[in-house]
Amino acid sequence: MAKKESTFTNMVLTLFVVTALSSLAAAAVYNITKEPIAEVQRLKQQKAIEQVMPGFTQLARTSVMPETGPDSLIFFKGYRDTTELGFAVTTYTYIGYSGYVKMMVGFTPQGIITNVKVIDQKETPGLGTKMVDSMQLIHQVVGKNPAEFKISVKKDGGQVDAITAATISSRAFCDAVNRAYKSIDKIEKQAINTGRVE
Amino acid sequence: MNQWTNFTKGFIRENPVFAMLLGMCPTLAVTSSAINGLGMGLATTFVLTMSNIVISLIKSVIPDKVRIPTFIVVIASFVTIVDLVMAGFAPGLHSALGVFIPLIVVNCVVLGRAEAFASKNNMVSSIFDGLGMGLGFAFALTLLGSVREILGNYSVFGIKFIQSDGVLMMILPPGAFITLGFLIALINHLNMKAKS
Amino acid sequence: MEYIIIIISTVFVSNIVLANFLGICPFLGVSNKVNTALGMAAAVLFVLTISTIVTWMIQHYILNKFGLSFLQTISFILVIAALVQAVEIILKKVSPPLYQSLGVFLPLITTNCAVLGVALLTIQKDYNLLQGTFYAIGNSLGFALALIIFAGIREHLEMMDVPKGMRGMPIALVVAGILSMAFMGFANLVK
Amino acid sequence: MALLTMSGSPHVHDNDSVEKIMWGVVIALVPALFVSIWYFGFPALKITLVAVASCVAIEYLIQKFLLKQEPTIKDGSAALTGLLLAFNVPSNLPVWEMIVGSFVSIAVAKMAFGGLGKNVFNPALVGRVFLLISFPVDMTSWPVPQPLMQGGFFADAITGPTSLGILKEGLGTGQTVNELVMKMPDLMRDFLGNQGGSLGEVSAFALIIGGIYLLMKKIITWHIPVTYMLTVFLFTGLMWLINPDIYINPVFHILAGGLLLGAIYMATDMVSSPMSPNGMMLYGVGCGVLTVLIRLWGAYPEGVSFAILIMNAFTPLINRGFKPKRFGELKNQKG
Amino acid sequence: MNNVILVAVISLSAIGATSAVILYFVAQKFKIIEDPRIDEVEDVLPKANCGGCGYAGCRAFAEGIVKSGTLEGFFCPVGGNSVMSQVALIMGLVAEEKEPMIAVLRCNGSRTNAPAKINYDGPATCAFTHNLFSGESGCPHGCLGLGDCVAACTFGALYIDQNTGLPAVIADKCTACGACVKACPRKIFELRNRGKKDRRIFVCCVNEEKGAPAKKNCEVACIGCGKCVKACAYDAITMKNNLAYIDFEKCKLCRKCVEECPTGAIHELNFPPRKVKTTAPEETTGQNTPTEVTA
Amino acid sequence: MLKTFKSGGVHPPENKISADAAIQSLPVPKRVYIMVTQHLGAPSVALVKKGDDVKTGQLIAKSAGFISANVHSPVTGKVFKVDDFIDQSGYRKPAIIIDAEEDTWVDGVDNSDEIIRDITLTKEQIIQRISDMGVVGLGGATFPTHVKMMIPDGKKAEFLIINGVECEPYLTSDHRLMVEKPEEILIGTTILMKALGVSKAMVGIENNKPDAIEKLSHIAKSFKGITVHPLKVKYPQGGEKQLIKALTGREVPSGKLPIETGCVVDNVGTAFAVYEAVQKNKPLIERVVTVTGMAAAKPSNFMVRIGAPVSELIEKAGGIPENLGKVVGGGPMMGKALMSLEAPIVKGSSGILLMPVEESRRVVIKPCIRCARCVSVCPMGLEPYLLAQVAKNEMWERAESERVMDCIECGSCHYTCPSGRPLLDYIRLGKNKVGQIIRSRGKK
Ligand SMILES: Cc1cc2nc3c(=O)[nH]c(=O)nc-3n(C[C@H](O)[C@H](O)[C@H](O)COP(=O)(O)O)c2cc1C
Ligand SMILES: Cc1cc2nc3c(=O)[nH]c(=O)nc-3n(C[C@H](O)[C@H](O)[C@H](O)COP(=O)(O)O)c2cc1C
Ligand SMILES: Cc1cc2nc3c(=O)[nH]c(=O)nc-3n(C[C@H](O)[C@H](O)[C@H](O)COP(=O)(O)O)c2cc1C
Ligand SMILES: Cc1cc2nc3c(=O)[nH]c(=O)nc-3n(C[C@H](O)[C@H](O)[C@H](O)CO)c2cc1C
Ligand code: SF4
Ligand code: SF4
Ligand code: SF4
Ligand code: SF4
Ligand code: FES
Repeated sequence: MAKKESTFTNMVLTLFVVTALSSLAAAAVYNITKEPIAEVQRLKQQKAIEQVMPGFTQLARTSVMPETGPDSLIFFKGYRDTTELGFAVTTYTYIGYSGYVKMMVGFTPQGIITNVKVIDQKETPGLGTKMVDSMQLIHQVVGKNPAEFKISVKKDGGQVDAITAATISSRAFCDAVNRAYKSIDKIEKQAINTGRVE
Repeated sequence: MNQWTNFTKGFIRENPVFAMLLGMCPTLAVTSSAINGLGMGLATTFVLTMSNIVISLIKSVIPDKVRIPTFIVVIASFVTIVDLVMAGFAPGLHSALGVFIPLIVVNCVVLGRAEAFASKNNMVSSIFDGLGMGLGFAFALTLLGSVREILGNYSVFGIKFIQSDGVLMMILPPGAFITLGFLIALINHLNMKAKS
Repeated sequence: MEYIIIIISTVFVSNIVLANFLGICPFLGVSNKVNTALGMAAAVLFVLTISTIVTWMIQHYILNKFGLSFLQTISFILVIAALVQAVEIILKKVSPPLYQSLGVFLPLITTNCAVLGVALLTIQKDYNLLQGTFYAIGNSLGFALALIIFAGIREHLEMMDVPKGMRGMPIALVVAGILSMAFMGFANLVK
Repeated sequence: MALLTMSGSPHVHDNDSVEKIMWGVVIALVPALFVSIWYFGFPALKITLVAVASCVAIEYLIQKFLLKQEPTIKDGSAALTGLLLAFNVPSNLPVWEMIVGSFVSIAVAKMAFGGLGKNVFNPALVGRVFLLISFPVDMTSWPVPQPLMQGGFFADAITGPTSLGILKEGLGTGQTVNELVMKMPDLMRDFLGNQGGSLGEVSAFALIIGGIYLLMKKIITWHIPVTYMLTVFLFTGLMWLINPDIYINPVFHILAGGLLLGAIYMATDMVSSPMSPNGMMLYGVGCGVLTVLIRLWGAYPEGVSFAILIMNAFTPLINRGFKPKRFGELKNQKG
Repeated sequence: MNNVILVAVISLSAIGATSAVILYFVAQKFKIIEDPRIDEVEDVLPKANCGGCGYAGCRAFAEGIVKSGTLEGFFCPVGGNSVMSQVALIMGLVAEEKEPMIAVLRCNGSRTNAPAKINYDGPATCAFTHNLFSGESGCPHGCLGLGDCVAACTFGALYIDQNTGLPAVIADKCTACGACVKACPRKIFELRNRGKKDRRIFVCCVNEEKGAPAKKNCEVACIGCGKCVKACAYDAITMKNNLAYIDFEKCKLCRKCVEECPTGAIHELNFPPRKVKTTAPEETTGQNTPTEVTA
Repeated sequence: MLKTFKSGGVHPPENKISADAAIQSLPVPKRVYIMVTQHLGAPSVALVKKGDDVKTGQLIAKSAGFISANVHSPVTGKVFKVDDFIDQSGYRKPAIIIDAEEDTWVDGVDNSDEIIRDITLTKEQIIQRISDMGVVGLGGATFPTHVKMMIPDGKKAEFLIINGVECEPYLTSDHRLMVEKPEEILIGTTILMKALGVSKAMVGIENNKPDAIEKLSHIAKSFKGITVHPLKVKYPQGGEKQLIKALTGREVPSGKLPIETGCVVDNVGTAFAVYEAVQKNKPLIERVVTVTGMAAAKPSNFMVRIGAPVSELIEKAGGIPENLGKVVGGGPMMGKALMSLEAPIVKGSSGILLMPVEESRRVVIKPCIRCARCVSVCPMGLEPYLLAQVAKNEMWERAESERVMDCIECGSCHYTCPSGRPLLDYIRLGKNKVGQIIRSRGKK
């Protein structure tokens, strides 16, 4: 291959032009995809809310700092027309097998769990991931009110049967649900932000 | 060299994974299932082909001292584009491939082909080379992903054929290494047999 | 303590090569001899740490400021490539012996996804500069550990007559697999 | 007269052989096997036979049809690997999983490297860790021992946790050691073998008898087992002194789990351990430290297998760095 | 124009330009000059890294040539003349032409010609056996047949013939790298001219013992009788230490000596069969071993 | 606790089956074959030619060089030929072949049995006499003894060590000599002490020769400065480095000579030869050779003239047995298998071992199981498995850095290897190549 001489001007110029072009292209694509990406994000959330709190037509959101844990939880209060359906809460835990697990939990206004959806987790495929794809844990808590049904694994004195060989993930699951439940009280005290999403 | 060989050589003889052992990180990391392997392979094929085109076009005006930075910027641009497009239009795959999408940039296959082929050949050859290498890469990844998925989860492309947990180790990191090791051994063995 | 945990976690628990699958090409490629492995490990330590610092700055002082996160990949890799090349040129002149033992690996490092990977993960994990630096050092040490153990084993295997089909890369991959399996024992040692 | 023979010196040979060494270890393991059958009944015998037979068969098939070598199964190393692998699993492991384990041990960890003497990692342990991670449920459902008299030979096993499992689990939920010790078999039972656990690891007494036999037959040297156990003892002892509420006493750590089996029979596997006395001692210490790290702070209740495998990986480096004391290499003499 | 695009282009090209500027100054300040011809020469070499040239691999050979500036004493036996002329072109020099060579085994002590007198029981290496004793046949110069040469040949040009127990050369594969010559502890292999039409004549023996002891161990040994020396019209044959040697530079391939040799120690290769009368010595001496085959 | 060396060593079955066979003098052979090189060092130069008449004890080949030795005729007769002759390894080497007619000694040799205790010669005269009489070490290495007596400048000898260990299985020549000629040996020792200028000598004998220990200890009481030390039975106690370690606790540094520790080691046979040379003016033309082995009909110890064919000795020890599988010159651990029974006895021959067929083949080689036994038995603290592997892979630099040259070729590693690996064969190969490399480096 013939090597092109490297002079100051051609080096600077080349890189300048190439980077300019490349950023131009990237930025253009970014502009095009910005909307769809945002849409995707929104839809994802929407879908999750829909799953744990089906049938809503209007949402109000607020964020609440839980008693334990570093990040705030986001509460979506759902209405069908004007009836209050309950809450969809994005909650999390850091005690998963690989740390962070993000979930969406739905509650009736009375605090009964309507459904749970795991949004983000890095648990071991085949073990910890069962909390997503086998309904084993979710079935146990749906329809229960954490005030009466102690949400923690049996080994820890609770009422939940852990997934075999994935106690750690199960424990994390319970932790996240509890975090959401415990924060419901707080939201009641807090004036709900009615910035409507939908 | 005719275009057909430029295209086909990437499948077995110069397969980036089996023969040249390039781009091992995505190979091992994303092949816990067949579909992931295929997705990664196709994304890489796109980047590889596009960057091969651009590099073969601009090769003669690039000064030697900034050759690598320039090439890599070109590659990175396409990767960024793939990343953005995937996030927008194929979110499921996007989250499955995770950090490995930006890492297509440094996938040794891509820069390797840019350096070794596109910077020395014309555009048409480079397209075929890129396509061939990319599809060869995708083929290897899909194969590896299938084997691991079959053994590790008793399913292919997500379709479960035995209703129970698989041999878990196969979809964990060690399974990736070991499966690839034996696949390469098998290919070596076949090659040796073919020769004699 | 926080820094010690970062180091332990990167070296043992989620080792960059054996658990995170980054930098596999040089891991497999330059691990024939213990001495070469040492050289490579040193080169990675150097480049990885510096580039993590530089890219961290770019992220925080340029990209975040102007809302340009989508340029992350392009700008990071550009900076890394330029940096590696500059280091190579300087080393060749300033210390030829060091270049001989270390410089030959530098071009390999540009295309080593460990460097870009760690830079990206540092941002993803939202580390501050000091944490990021430790994270980079830890990962380099993890890389070094895996590489040197591996080179030791391969040097040893060199003298054994491994079956023909398995010789070279296949057996190296099997060793890497078993090694990675053994490192799973460190699971959850620290969070 | 036939032709005379020509060869280099020496012209005589010790009558020891690989066979004698391997079968010697098998003999040393027989007491532990009897104890297992006593407590776990027929399943223990079945799993042992399956493991031994499948290891031997797989080695034979690979040598015969893949490597096209003269099969060397008579040397007993495959049988020994099978025996040790069986000793490392619960006695109620499904048979097909046992065969998968044997396959990994022999095909992946041994024959892929070229067979006897060439493997880097301990085959039985590779097989065991593979099983542990692949089939975590089956590999951690330990049958509760029922002496033959009470349980009957074919009794179905009831499963329960091991002492180490109880400990790890309990500490994780904030219980103290004292509370947990109540739930465990006492140390004397550990010593005799009346505890839940892998097939071969339950009786410290039988394992120590075998170990003494191996030492007497000069099949193993003291370096690895002693440094290994001593390190575990001292390290856990130190932690126990610091806080007996969350760290259990060192005697428990020695007797519980697979430490004795590992230290006497598996860390000493000559193929995968260092060759010089100093190297062996470093290796023993390394195994000890890693075992304790994993037991006390890791995710797994037991760390012996992982510790030994990791030290196997260091063996080539240890061999490089630790040479025997050379004759004529004196400290005070320079140059 | 969109704001993001503008900012993006400005920032990234600023980064790009800065990198270029830095790279430029670094390159200027730390410039070193390496003769580009080293790379060029290395490029044309076969890269077998066999060391046949006497250097530690092809790169070292290239460096050596470029440093010395001449081609004297440099020859790549694998690449041969074609490669050397390319190198010469790069260097602006003319390469010296060499006639093509081939490895020749100068021993015919096969199992039948030199039967075993003792059974060797030990590792199959010629180097060790050579130090231990004179060899199974008792011939202290002859081939031990344990194949150090075969192991040394990186081109797969040698194999041990199971009938004779001697190594045999596959003519097509031999590149005359000389590795076998170096590997043999008894210096039995020699690199000789390939000869016209691949025809070669050579003394197939390296035994320097006197006739009687030599003959005692091997029927086809050179007994140093000197008949061939007399027969040769071109002074190509010399006698040293009871051993005849044919200088291939001088030999005219007339085949006179072959007929003279009473033990059949002189071999001819690739000649057309001769008239009936002269085949007699070959038959009687049991010289029935082809030492070369063509793959 | 008996003294011994510290690390390594093995204990092969001793099989000293000829221990009770008194030394018999063999009749002078009909024809002798005298190798011109019977010692370590430069070959000596033949002084006779075909047809010359020679007398017993006459100088027939002269030392040529600093490290070299004289060779004398063991018989009286006519030189048949000066020509190459087959040696024990089957190679042909220069030799003087003499047809024996009778046995007339040259003048000045005291051939009586009388023991002469008074040492009249000075230090220099002793060394000269030892040199003239062609005395070389009879312990195996055949290093010219007079050279050993010349201590290099700057070094000082403190001890003379007499090696009566005879750690090789089967061999009994030193043992018999100690039992039958104890006083001569001790006089020889005293002569050597004088030549070296040392006041202390230690005789080391393994504990499996109680009669020799008792005899020598008893007589040693009347010799000044000589002590006798029983040693634990452990091979290779007789290796000089090991013996020095056992007796003095000192270690000869790697690559250095024993004099570094102030010790000089000589074999008992050498001491006896020195006695004969100095006190009786008798050159080294005969030695004690044990003919033994499981295939030997009559295990015996013979006083033999140098140059007698091995076959003749075997004949005298009951003839060539039916099931003979291997003949070894020396002991089973260090001896060399003989290529031909025609080869003659040389100064270094201590024994002829006849092994039956079933003992003669080696065990089947198996893969190294890395059991480290070879490491633990190596008296030099080497790693034989590694050296062998490295040599097999032709990694000569590594072989050198792993100290292949320190190997004393004792064979303990091969003896003990459960896989029957021919470790020493490969190590020898390594030593050979590395030796060549070191020498060529020296030349540059
Ligand atoms: C590679 C590997 C990955 C694991 N992943 C998980 C996981 O994702 N979730 C989990 O709860 N346990 C996981 N475990 C198992 C834990 O270490 C632990 O054994 C288990 O949680 C204990 O649960 P059990 O008491 O139900 O057996 C994993 C183990 C290994 C070896
Ligand atoms: C080249 C060479 C030089 C020697 N020089 C001396 C010497 O100067 N002084 C000495 O006492 N021994 C010398 N020796 C003798 C050795 O120390 C040793 O006694 C001899 O090689 C026989 O030992 P062995 O039978 O244990 O092999 C020398 C040996 C060799 C090979
Ligand atoms: C392994 C080994 C064993 C030896 N065994 C004996 C022995 O048993 N008796 C002996 O006299 N010399 C033995 N030697 C030779 C001695 O090392 C040493 O060379 C000899 O005693 C020096 O005396 P010399 O020069 O008089 O022969 C042995 C040497 C080696 C290397
Ligand atoms: C003392 C001793 C311990 C052994 N331990 C093991 C072991 O833990 N696992 C195993 O697979 N083989 C073991 N073996 C058998 C043998 O070394 C093993 O099959 C080789 O690793 C195969 O190359 C042992 C052998 C001996 C002599
Ligand atoms: S036969 Fe000899 S000269 Fe010919 S290629 Fe092989 S080693 Fe080289
Ligand atoms: S030619 Fe030389 S190297 Fe080859 S087998 Fe014969 S003796 Fe050995
Ligand atoms: S290596 Fe040498 S010194 Fe060591 S035991 Fe073997 S032969 Fe003896
Ligand atoms: S004694 Fe034999 S099997 Fe044991 S380590 Fe040494 S060479 Fe290997
Ligand atoms: S793809 Fe990761 S280093 Fe090559």
